Amino acid sequence: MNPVVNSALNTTIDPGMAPVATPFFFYLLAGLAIAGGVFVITRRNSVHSALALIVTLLSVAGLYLMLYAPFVAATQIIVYAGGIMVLFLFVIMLVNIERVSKERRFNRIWPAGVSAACALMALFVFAFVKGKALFPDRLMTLRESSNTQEIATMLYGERGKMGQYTFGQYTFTFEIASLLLLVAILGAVIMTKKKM
Amino acid sequence: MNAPTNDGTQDVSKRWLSEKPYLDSNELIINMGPQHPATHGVLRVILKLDGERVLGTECVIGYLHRGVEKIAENRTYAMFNPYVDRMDYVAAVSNGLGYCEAVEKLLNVEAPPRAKYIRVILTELNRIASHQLWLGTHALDIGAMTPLFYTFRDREEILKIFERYCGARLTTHAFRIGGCQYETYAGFEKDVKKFLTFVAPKIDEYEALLTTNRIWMERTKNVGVISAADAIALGVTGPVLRASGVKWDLRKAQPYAAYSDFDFEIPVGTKGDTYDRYLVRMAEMRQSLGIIEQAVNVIPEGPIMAKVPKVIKPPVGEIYHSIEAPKGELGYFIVSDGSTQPYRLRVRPPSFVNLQALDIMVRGLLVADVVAVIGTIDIVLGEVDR
Amino acid sequence: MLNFVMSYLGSTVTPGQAGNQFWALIYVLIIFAGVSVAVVAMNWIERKALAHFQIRLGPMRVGPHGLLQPIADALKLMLKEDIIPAEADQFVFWVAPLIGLLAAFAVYTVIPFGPSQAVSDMNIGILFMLGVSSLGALGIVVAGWASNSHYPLIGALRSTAQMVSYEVAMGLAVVSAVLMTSLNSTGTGTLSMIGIVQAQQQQGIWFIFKFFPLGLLAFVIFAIAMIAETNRAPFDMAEAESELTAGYHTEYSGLRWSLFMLAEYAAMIAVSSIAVTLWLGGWMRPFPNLLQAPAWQFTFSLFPGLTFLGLAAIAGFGTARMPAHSFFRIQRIGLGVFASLLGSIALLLLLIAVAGRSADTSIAARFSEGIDYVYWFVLKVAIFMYLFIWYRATWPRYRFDQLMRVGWKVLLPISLGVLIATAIVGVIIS
Amino acid sequence: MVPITTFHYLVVAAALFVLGVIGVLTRRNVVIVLMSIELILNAVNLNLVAFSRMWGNLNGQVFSIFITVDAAAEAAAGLGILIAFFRNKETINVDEIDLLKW
Repeated sequence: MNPVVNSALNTTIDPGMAPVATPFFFYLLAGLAIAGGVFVITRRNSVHSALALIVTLLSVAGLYLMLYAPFVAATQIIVYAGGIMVLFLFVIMLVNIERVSKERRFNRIWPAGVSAACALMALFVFAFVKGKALFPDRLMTLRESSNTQEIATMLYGERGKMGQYTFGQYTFTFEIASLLLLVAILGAVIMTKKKM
Repeated sequence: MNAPTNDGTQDVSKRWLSEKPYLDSNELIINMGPQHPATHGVLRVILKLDGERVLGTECVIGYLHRGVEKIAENRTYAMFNPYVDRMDYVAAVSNGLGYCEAVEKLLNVEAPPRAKYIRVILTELNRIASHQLWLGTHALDIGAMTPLFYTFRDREEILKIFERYCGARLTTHAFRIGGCQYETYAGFEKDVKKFLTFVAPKIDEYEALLTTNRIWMERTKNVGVISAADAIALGVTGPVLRASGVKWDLRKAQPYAAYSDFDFEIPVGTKGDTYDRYLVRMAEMRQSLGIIEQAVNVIPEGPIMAKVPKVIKPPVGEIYHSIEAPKGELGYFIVSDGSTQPYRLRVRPPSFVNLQALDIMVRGLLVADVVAVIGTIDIVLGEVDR
Repeated sequence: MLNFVMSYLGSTVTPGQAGNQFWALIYVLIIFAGVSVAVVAMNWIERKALAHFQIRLGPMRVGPHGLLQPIADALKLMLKEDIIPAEADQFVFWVAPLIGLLAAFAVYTVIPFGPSQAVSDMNIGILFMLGVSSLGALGIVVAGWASNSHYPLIGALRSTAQMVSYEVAMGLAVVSAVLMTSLNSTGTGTLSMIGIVQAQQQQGIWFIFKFFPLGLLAFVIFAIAMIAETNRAPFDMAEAESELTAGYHTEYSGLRWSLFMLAEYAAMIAVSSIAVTLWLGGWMRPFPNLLQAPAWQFTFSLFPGLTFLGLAAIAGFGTARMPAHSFFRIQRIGLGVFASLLGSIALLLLLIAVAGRSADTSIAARFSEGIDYVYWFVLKVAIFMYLFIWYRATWPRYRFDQLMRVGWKVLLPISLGVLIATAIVGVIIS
Repeated sequence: MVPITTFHYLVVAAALFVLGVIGVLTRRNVVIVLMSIELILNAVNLNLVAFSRMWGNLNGQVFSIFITVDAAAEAAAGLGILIAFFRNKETINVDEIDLLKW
């Protein structure tokens, strides 16, 4: 399904008072997300890293709002921050053994891990530098407007499009996703059940 | 899955071993310590838990032991009378009745009919007061705050009558060996009648609040079940026994004081769970009202004190006399060696015996139910520890 | 700058939508001040009403009829020593109440007190509300963990499990209400809260009465889940005194503990205002479509003034009944001042209502219309608050496994059934 | 300040992705490893939404929701295994989990 370029995108929209995705907010949220990510990896106490992950999730949700994806942002808050993180905190508390926090955090071969990650980073940089030419310039700059509602409809057509997509074209994927969830629930229950 | 179906008496040594929990989950031994809002006094219950389920309990008592029985051995019979009120301080009047009747039996003296009627009226009033206090605290343990205030407001009326009659509200010391100490004050019958009309609708209020309350039923139905066989095996008496279906009430089985003159039924439960005990006690309150009503109209005239020598020296011998206290069968076993002081005085308190049933009732329940079951057995630690 | 401020005055759109940060900030301040006052009032009303349920008087000593009791409590909590348990997580211990507060107060940015009286009208209003209320569970888990002692941890795990399981039933009930909004001509429903109330106005029926049994059923499910969500009344397993001391906030004391209480009350108000918006037609006065005649319009606009007049009369009667003894002199003055304050508010409201009626386009008309919206909304929320207290007085407490059983085996299937039934009926009718 | 372009979002997503990979490779605590995987999936989501915004259609956003669903399922299953394992072996260190059947 080739991506149809939305012709309306090219018309300049009067930016109105203060566009939503001001650079200041973007850098703030991006910085929070990355800082949270770093804390998740480095913290000794797993509850601290869980809280850092929550900070990352909420700031990424903020980024989604800047990308005019309110539905995804709300799902992220509900499913990720509200659901999965509660699950993580539950398990951290149930598996609360003091010994873990005393032990070494990083395994002995951590230099190998870090070097692999650096190689990956180099790959990304290479891809970005080389690939920059592929994207037409006009697509890269994102039109901004103060009224999220107005630009969202401009971008994705009138309201309710989200529903048509999820249940229209992607019905099959939707069924598989529900099947996946069912399997996950069954697996989790069977593994954690104490007495049969 | 509640109480395990054991055959009659239980061999204590095998009790802990038989409970091999699946997959060595770390059992938790926690103390429901002496200072716990729901243990009605200083009772320590050691709970053996598997997660939330109770595997077994061990009651540690004695925090309130004052050695009342030893003190009795160097007190004269009349001097010991006030001690008796301090045992089950919630139902002090029936303690006094039990003790005085036991000594009268020893002296084979008969209290005059007027004294008997006054004794019956005061004991039944005390039964209602004791049940009201039980209902208030029991409901509070399960979470319902309001019944506590309703029951205490109505209990206040009874305590007023006691105060006018014998000067004390709780530890009344109202009876003497051989009869009653005080003649009934001028408006006694009027007060009691006024109380009867006052409290009857109030009991309906308690019932309205709790009996058909879905959450109350959910918290009490099939909780702390004890079968009739277990109850008899453990010697449990009183409302706990009657709720398991055994129709045994000393006021009917071995009538004492003037109970044979009145007709009243014995409320009996079927399943022996907390809800049945609740129903039995509520019905008992209504029966007590009936008894008082019959008694208050026909109090016979005449003396209130039998001819009893100034210094009581009962003949050598021993007797056992028991009455139906609000919690169960309260018995006095007195051995007299002819002197003015009893050689040995043994009290059979109902709460102490009923407490044994806690372990059977609570096996397999959750921690929240332990609180409800302690409430439903209605124990008073003063009586358990003596 | 000035025209930036004035330009918004005429518009009939929420400040968030109009992109006017200045007025959005003012709306936020007004709403948060209002909620704090409501929490203080709720504290007093809860203690007094609970007391009168239990045939006692409640606080009478601090101020006339205990009116200054909440302030005294707040002061006491501020002065109390703020104990942090030994080797507890300092940072996590400090963050936990804040997460709880964030979750409780963030919902208010979405709640519509009137067509244009809301901080911002997100087009994912309800979804945002569900998301933020699920954050509340995080605050409690972390609080239980940070207190570093056995019982608060169990209390925290229990209340979180309870909140998470009732959130599912709550979500489904909300979905069935949102489904009803899509039965208008265009066929596309809306998630925005203002849109939902306008849909109710358009369809001329509160959603609680729509497709008769279904709307009511969904409402009842939401009402039950709402109580469990805020750990109140029959579901207050966390603070079951008889077993686990005081649940997750045992180790907290002083101001930190009062933050939890503030969060709990704010969550109660938030959740009941969502119920009002979804099922009881938010800011709409009763029978907006039937009784259109200006005479009716006027009578309904008098209601706010009359209620305050009633309150003033009660307070006045209270002062009159106060015994003449010199000890009561200060209390009598205090109550008199309070009564006169209420009376003046009542007069002001009546004046605005009358002025509003005469000149239609004048500021007074818009102002009195605004007051009506907020009044009816707050009245409905107040009724819910009273229900919370009523439940606390009468119901005993559910045991934890019964509580989970009701959540999963009773509420969830019924809410699923209601959702499917609403969909089917909706398809058949439209 | 140069206006925000999709490129900025890609860089942020890449950074999160790398952090996740470091977390997975170096940390010994299984819970942290699972969290790093969540980080990686989040980075992927951010990329998808950024491109969906750039191309102006909803495919990216819809797909990111499916990824969130998958992340939830993965977290549930992963933590299930963790608890089952912890109950037997009393340890949650990645190095010591080297048996296929315990």
